[in-house]
Amino acid sequence: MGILKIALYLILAPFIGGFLAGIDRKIGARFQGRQGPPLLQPFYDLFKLFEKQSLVVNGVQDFFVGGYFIFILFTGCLFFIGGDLLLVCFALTLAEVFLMMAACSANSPYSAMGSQRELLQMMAYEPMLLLTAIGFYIATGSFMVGDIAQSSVSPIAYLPGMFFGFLYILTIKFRKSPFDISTSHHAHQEMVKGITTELSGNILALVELAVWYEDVLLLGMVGLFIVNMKWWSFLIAAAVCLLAYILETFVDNLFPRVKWDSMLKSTWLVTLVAGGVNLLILTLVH
Amino acid sequence: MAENIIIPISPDSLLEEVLKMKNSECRLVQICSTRTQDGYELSYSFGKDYDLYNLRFTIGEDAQIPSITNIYPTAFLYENEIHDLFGVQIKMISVDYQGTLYRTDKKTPFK
Amino acid sequence: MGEMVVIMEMIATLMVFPFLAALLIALAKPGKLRDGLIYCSSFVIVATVLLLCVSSLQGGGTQSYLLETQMLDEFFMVVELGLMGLVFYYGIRYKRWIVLLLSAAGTLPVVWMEAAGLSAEGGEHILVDHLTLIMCLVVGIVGALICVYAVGYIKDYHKHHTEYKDRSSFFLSMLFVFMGAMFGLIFSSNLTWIYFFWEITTLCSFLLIGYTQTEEAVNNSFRALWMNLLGGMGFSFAILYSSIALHIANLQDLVAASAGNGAVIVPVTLLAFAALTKSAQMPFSRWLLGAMVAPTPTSALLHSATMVKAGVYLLIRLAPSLHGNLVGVMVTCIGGFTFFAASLLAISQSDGKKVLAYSTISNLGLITACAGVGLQEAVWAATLLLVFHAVSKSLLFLSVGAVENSTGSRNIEDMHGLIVRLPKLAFVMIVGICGMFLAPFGMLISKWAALKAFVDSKSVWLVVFLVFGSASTLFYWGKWLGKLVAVIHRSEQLKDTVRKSEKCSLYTLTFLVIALCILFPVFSGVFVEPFLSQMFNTTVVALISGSDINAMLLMLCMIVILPVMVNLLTFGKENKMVISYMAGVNRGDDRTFVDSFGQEKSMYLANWYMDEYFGEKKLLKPSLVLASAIMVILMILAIGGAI
Amino acid sequence: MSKRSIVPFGPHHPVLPEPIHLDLVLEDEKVVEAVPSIGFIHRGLEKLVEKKDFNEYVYVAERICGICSFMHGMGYCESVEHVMGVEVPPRAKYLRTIWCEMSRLHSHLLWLGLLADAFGFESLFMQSWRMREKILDMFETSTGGRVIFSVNKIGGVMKDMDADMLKEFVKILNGMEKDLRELSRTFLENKAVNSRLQGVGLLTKQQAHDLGAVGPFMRASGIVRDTRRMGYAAYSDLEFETITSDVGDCYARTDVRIKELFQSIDIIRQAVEKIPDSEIAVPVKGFPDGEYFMRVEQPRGEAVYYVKGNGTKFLDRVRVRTPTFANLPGMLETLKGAQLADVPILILTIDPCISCTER
Amino acid sequence: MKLLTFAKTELHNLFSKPATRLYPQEPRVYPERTRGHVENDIDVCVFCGLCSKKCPTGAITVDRAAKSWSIKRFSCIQCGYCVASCPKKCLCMRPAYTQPASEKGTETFTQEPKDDQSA
Amino acid sequence: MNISKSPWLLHYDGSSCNGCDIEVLACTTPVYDVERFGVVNTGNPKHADIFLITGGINSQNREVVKQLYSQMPDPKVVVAVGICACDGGIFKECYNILGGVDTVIPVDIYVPGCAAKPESIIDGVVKAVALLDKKRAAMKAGKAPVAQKED
Ligand code: SF4
Ligand code: SF4
Ligand code: SF4
Ligand code: SF4
Ligand code: SF4
Ligand code: SF4
Ligand code: SF4
Ligand code: SF4
Repeated sequence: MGILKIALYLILAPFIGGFLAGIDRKIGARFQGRQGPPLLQPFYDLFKLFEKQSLVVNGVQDFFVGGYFIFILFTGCLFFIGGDLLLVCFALTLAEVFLMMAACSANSPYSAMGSQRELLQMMAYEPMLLLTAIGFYIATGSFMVGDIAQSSVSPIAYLPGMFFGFLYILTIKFRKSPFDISTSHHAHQEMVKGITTELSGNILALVELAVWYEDVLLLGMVGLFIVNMKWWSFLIAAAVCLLAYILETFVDNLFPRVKWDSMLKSTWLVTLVAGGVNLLILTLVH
Repeated sequence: MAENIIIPISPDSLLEEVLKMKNSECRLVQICSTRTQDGYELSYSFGKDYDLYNLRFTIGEDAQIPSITNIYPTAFLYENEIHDLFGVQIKMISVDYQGTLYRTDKKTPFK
Repeated sequence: MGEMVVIMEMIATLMVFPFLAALLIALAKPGKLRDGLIYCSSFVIVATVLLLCVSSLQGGGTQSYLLETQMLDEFFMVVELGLMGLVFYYGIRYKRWIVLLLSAAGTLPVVWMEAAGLSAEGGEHILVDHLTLIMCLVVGIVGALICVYAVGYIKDYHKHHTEYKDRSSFFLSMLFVFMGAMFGLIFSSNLTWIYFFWEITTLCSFLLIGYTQTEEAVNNSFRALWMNLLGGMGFSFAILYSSIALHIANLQDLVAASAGNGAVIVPVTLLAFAALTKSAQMPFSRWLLGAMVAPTPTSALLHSATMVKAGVYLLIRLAPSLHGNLVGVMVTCIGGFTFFAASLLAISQSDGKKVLAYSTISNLGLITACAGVGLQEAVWAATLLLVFHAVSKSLLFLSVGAVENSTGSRNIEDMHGLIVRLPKLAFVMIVGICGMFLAPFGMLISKWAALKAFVDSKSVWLVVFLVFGSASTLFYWGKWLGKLVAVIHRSEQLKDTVRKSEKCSLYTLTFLVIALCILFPVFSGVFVEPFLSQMFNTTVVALISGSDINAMLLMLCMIVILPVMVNLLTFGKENKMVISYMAGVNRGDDRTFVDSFGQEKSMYLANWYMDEYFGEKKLLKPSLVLASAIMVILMILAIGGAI
Repeated sequence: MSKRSIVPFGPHHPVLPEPIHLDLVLEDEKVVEAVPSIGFIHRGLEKLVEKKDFNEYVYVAERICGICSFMHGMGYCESVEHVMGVEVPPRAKYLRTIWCEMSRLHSHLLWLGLLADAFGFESLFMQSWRMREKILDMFETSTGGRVIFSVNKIGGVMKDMDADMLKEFVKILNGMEKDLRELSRTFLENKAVNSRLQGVGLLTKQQAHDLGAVGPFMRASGIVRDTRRMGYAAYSDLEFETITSDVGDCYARTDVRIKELFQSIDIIRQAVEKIPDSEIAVPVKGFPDGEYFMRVEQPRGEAVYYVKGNGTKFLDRVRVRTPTFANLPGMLETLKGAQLADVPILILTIDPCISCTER
Repeated sequence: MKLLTFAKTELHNLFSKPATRLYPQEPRVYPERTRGHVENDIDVCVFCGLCSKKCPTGAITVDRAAKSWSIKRFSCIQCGYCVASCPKKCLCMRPAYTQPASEKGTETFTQEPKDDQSA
Repeated sequence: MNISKSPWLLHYDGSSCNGCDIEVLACTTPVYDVERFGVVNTGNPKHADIFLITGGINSQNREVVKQLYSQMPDPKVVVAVGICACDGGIFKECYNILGGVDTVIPVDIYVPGCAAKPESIIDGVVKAVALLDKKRAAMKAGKAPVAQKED
């Protein structure tokens, strides 16, 4: 069963992730009054990148990016076979640190500055991520994703604040405006391409692919708020995930990019208010 | 219609005249050099409201003139430009690019 | 019975041998002989510790010894007065009157009590249980490795710092005194004995911090002295109260009595206070930072394996009596807050040792908070944290010291590209840093356990402190890591001046960090869980389930085989090397660009420090004030409530 | 060791529409020092007067810059006309005015878009540029070019706009005014946008004066001056206020430019109303002899054209002092202490045009 | 707190037709004044060379002997000065622009010899 | 899969007058929307397939253009947009203009016009895209520059 789930995740996630990215670009374009690229554009991009020559500035970049890729996959697998949610968070951090190190190792101005901002982003969203895991634990009595998904009531009933907070940090994780400060899908950014500035060809393709895996994992967490032991709750969860994704696209087109200090302050504030209060109430009633 | 006045001065009194402009609250509008037969004709333009006062003098090819960046710090770009493109020798520019503002292949193309 | 005697002999060896070694080292001339002496002594200590563990475990865990100690007690009294005399000597010489007062206020009452025969009788003086063994391992192995390292280090140190007087024999002997005191402290069960060793560590740290005798060093050493003496004073009052009012003479009895007797809160509060000062919790954190002026082995010894660990060790011992009362609240509050504030403060530091110092304070805060919660899971986390921290942190201190001796700077900014310049040291340092905050390494496991424990004990504020604090931890370690791995083209490998002895301890510690990560379930099963089941009289279930452990082992394996996998992933396609992007004006060597004057200019990449938000100027004062307020208010409430 | 980074910013950088280079010294993200370098676009076109006669040079002048193309052409023509004492027919003056204001519209919309882009608001950028296309269509219809127009000549203009065309344009502009209101709300009222603009890049009135700033950059700091008031083209016949603000930050600069957009639409309406019937050009005889300093208000501020003729068909000297050149010192001033994330915005708030600055 | 000022425009855009001109699927019709390329009604041309002299970029070469008029399309800046200066008014500006290419070619118009025509 | 379905752009403004420069930017905006062809304006040479240059080459940006070109991964094409980029345009007689882009790097497609019209730029990009596939095929066949170390 576990093997099957892992296989399903490994095979399906890139398709779902790429497809979602396509939706994002199409709808994003329409929000801007443009025709936009074909729906399958992200896949074209990915294949293109795999076909291209890879330029590197040193011999260790691909090693770190490889680490990032593999640990994202690992994290995703861990989540979808129902592993421990806290470990999922920690493994995710490990993966991100690999990416950050890839950027630092390049010793190039924009990539290095991007990595500092990336770290800052991690610092901003990490508390909410952990609080979410804790919220699930208190609401359902288990850290195991498998158990949480089998709870009698959807965890969101207990965790509305956490859900909001999670959506908030999702904007950072999806690298959407207003929080796309370390690297951006949009062309013009003072960081050039930030952490991915020095990556190219199939190394960059790996990053893109990993991002899709990660997106699916994160949406999985969104879904975890919704699911319960009833089979149909999974359908609702899928719908909510899609909505959440489109909401992020909408937000992406609705805000300017903010500065790092606003990001840190607002995210920690939301974490404290939405996550903290939710936690407090939860511990009081449970 | 606003006035557009050319005030001939001698090169030696440049700083003095510029100081007068500064004291009468003029802003620096531009500095322009024109190549003449045996030297340069320089115009320092100052503006007050819509009036334009142009201090005008000519110097020989090898003459040196003082920088006015002590009085008008923003003159540094104009002075470097004139130095780079015309080869006018200006002493003591606050930010002196030493001929690297435009980095043209052909040195002082207007000379 | 015979076995008991053997164990007792080993304990005696550990308590006495370091002092003897110290004496010999102090008398020896710098040279091969002295070095050999140190290596041998370290070896003896490690061997004894290991033997002790094995035989003690075979003997079934807890044993206690020495019921009659009249002679020894008197000897201790004399030494204690001697220590006070030493403090007086330095206090008068440097005109620091406050230390005279504090020292007298701490020592005299205890001496008076002993002399007047008011001290409570009974109870064993020496106790060995699993926690003692754990501490033994930490102090013995890590301490000995630090001593071995110090031999080489101090030579280079004096080569670089000719301005300081070479008192290396004194320095090295002090390290052994310190170890001896620590052994004494952890084996003792009698409060007066603990206090005695407690004061020795205070004085030793004072002498070590002041080693260079610069003005800064002297100032900092006195700061450390008065703060610790203040704690010592608290300790001595605790002894006084428990002996005279409660007739309890040893620690175990005190903890055991806390369940039934409200008044026990008073000595517990005072002891907790003493522990907080010793483990440099806010508002007493500043002594630890000041201690960074000392040569690196001092910092390593004081901050990873010994001195500060004495404080948290005491708290762990006290843990059951902290659960669910105001003292516990005080300890958790201070600990949690320190964890958070110190990790924020660490962000703004660029001096490698200062970052380590703040991170030490911060991690001790976490251990403190865990101990304060007083629940079994929390104590489990605290104990493991203590071990992991000791190993990883000493590794980091030693590697920073080695880097400093090789490059002349311990500033993190100067470690840019260390992976090219000093690959071996950089690797060691990377392992150490990963050990501090990344899965699947040690510290993270214990943080994880701490988190679970906090949630289970419904300590919402602790959870909040922990999640925010660990996020900041991520930032400052992450950026350090980034500095190390930068690959600068055409930079040359520096001459590796690290000596064999230093390398020996560095590699051993590196090995230990990784081994602990793999073996921690075993370690937990053999040492921690028996200790907990005894302390809480329950059977202990592992906090981290088997599947999680497997997942983590898998992660470790993946990191190891990563290079192979990466090769597969890039399909063996050859990459092309190009210069890095510098807005189109890279001069071609990745380190310079064409500047505004058409000249070559060196690019420089600094990490972020965000002084405006996290600088000491901004954060330190408010944090100290807040921590003081929490401490004073809660102490008054706790003691007032009990009396 | 220092906690300061030293990095190059530009000449190639995605946020820079044009190449300019800064040596940045940063503390975290804070700019401690910024030393500019120009010359990546320097062509040396002032010296082309030695090779192109004064009529032909109109085409060069237009290509000093592709944004203010019209105004460069006009500024050059008017200065030569002054030297030669040519009186331009009134209809040509009005036509010039209308094209001038259309230039301002397209330039300010372009700027708004780039500004939005600089603070990472892509859809706002798209929206601004989408509106700008309407102006470009108007240009294409009336001059045959979208950005380079070739309608100026010494003595007048080359193409006329008939009444129908003008009416049509006014209709388009009226419609645009509505969209513009909606657009300006996001620039001026949105809190998140405000947080990127307000208090950023402060320049006091005194500083603006001392640093010789011009245009909206200067007016946003409270100095009341608009070169159009000097009454070249048909401006002396038309009514308009000088728009200023006292705050002197990026927000004020945005505010001033947005108000100028509405003002431009209004000026065009007035001009269409009043445009007289006449020739659109007069024949020009002889060669320029003499000199003149001509000033015009470009979207970015006052530009100065200096023309000196010697009685032959080749001029002695043409010099252009562009608004960006005058605003560079002000920009460097605002950069000090700014955040790296603000650097693009600060570079943009002077609405830099490097092409004409370096010529 | 006004944070959503752009939402209206955004949603309006989503639900209305995009502003995009579907070029090249749908060819563009240019206004008549559009300056695309210069064309020579070669039969009228007298090869006086005036256009070539006036052209600011030297895009035009006139060979009176060979009766050919050629233009380097990748040098022409569509300024229209040649059109304005041609005494025979045989030059005109057409909206269609020169297609991008991988070579910078020259286009030559040659007048058929008049006597051939009569023959 | 065709490499041409995802052409990512790098735009650098040489010594242009801005005219062509803003027209290139205009191509990405709603009315022209080159993203229809999968075009992304990356702003980073290392991600780019097509190098769009406007304006001519002068003595200062010569090295910049060369460097950016060298930092693009193969296969890559260069598109010179505008007469200035094609041959120096009206400025070719200026003392500081060396000529068109082809004076420093090989140009694959020339897009004429002063300024080049967006439609023309789109045509140019479409032509360039076709070249990408060809170059990729050549690369696969081994004719292309094999991995080489530049140091
Ligand atoms: S300011 Fe800009 S838009 Fe105006 S002419 Fe100069 S380059 Fe063009
Ligand atoms: S500032 Fe200069 S280049 Fe820019 S638009 Fe104005 S005249 Fe043109
Ligand atoms: S000016 Fe007219 S007639 Fe003369 S060569 Fe040119 S096209 Fe022919
Ligand atoms: S038409 Fe005029 S210019 Fe041309 S050849 Fe005849 S006379 Fe000469
Ligand atoms: S349109 Fe201008 S550039 Fe083109 S051929 Fe005619 S004169 Fe020359
Ligand atoms: S090529 Fe151009 S510049 Fe040269 S003579 Fe002909 S028209 Fe004049
Ligand atoms: S090929 Fe087409 S665009 Fe070119 S000159 Fe002929 S008709 Fe005009
Ligand atoms: S081709 Fe024309 S519009 Fe384009 S940059 Fe050159 S002069 Fe400007």
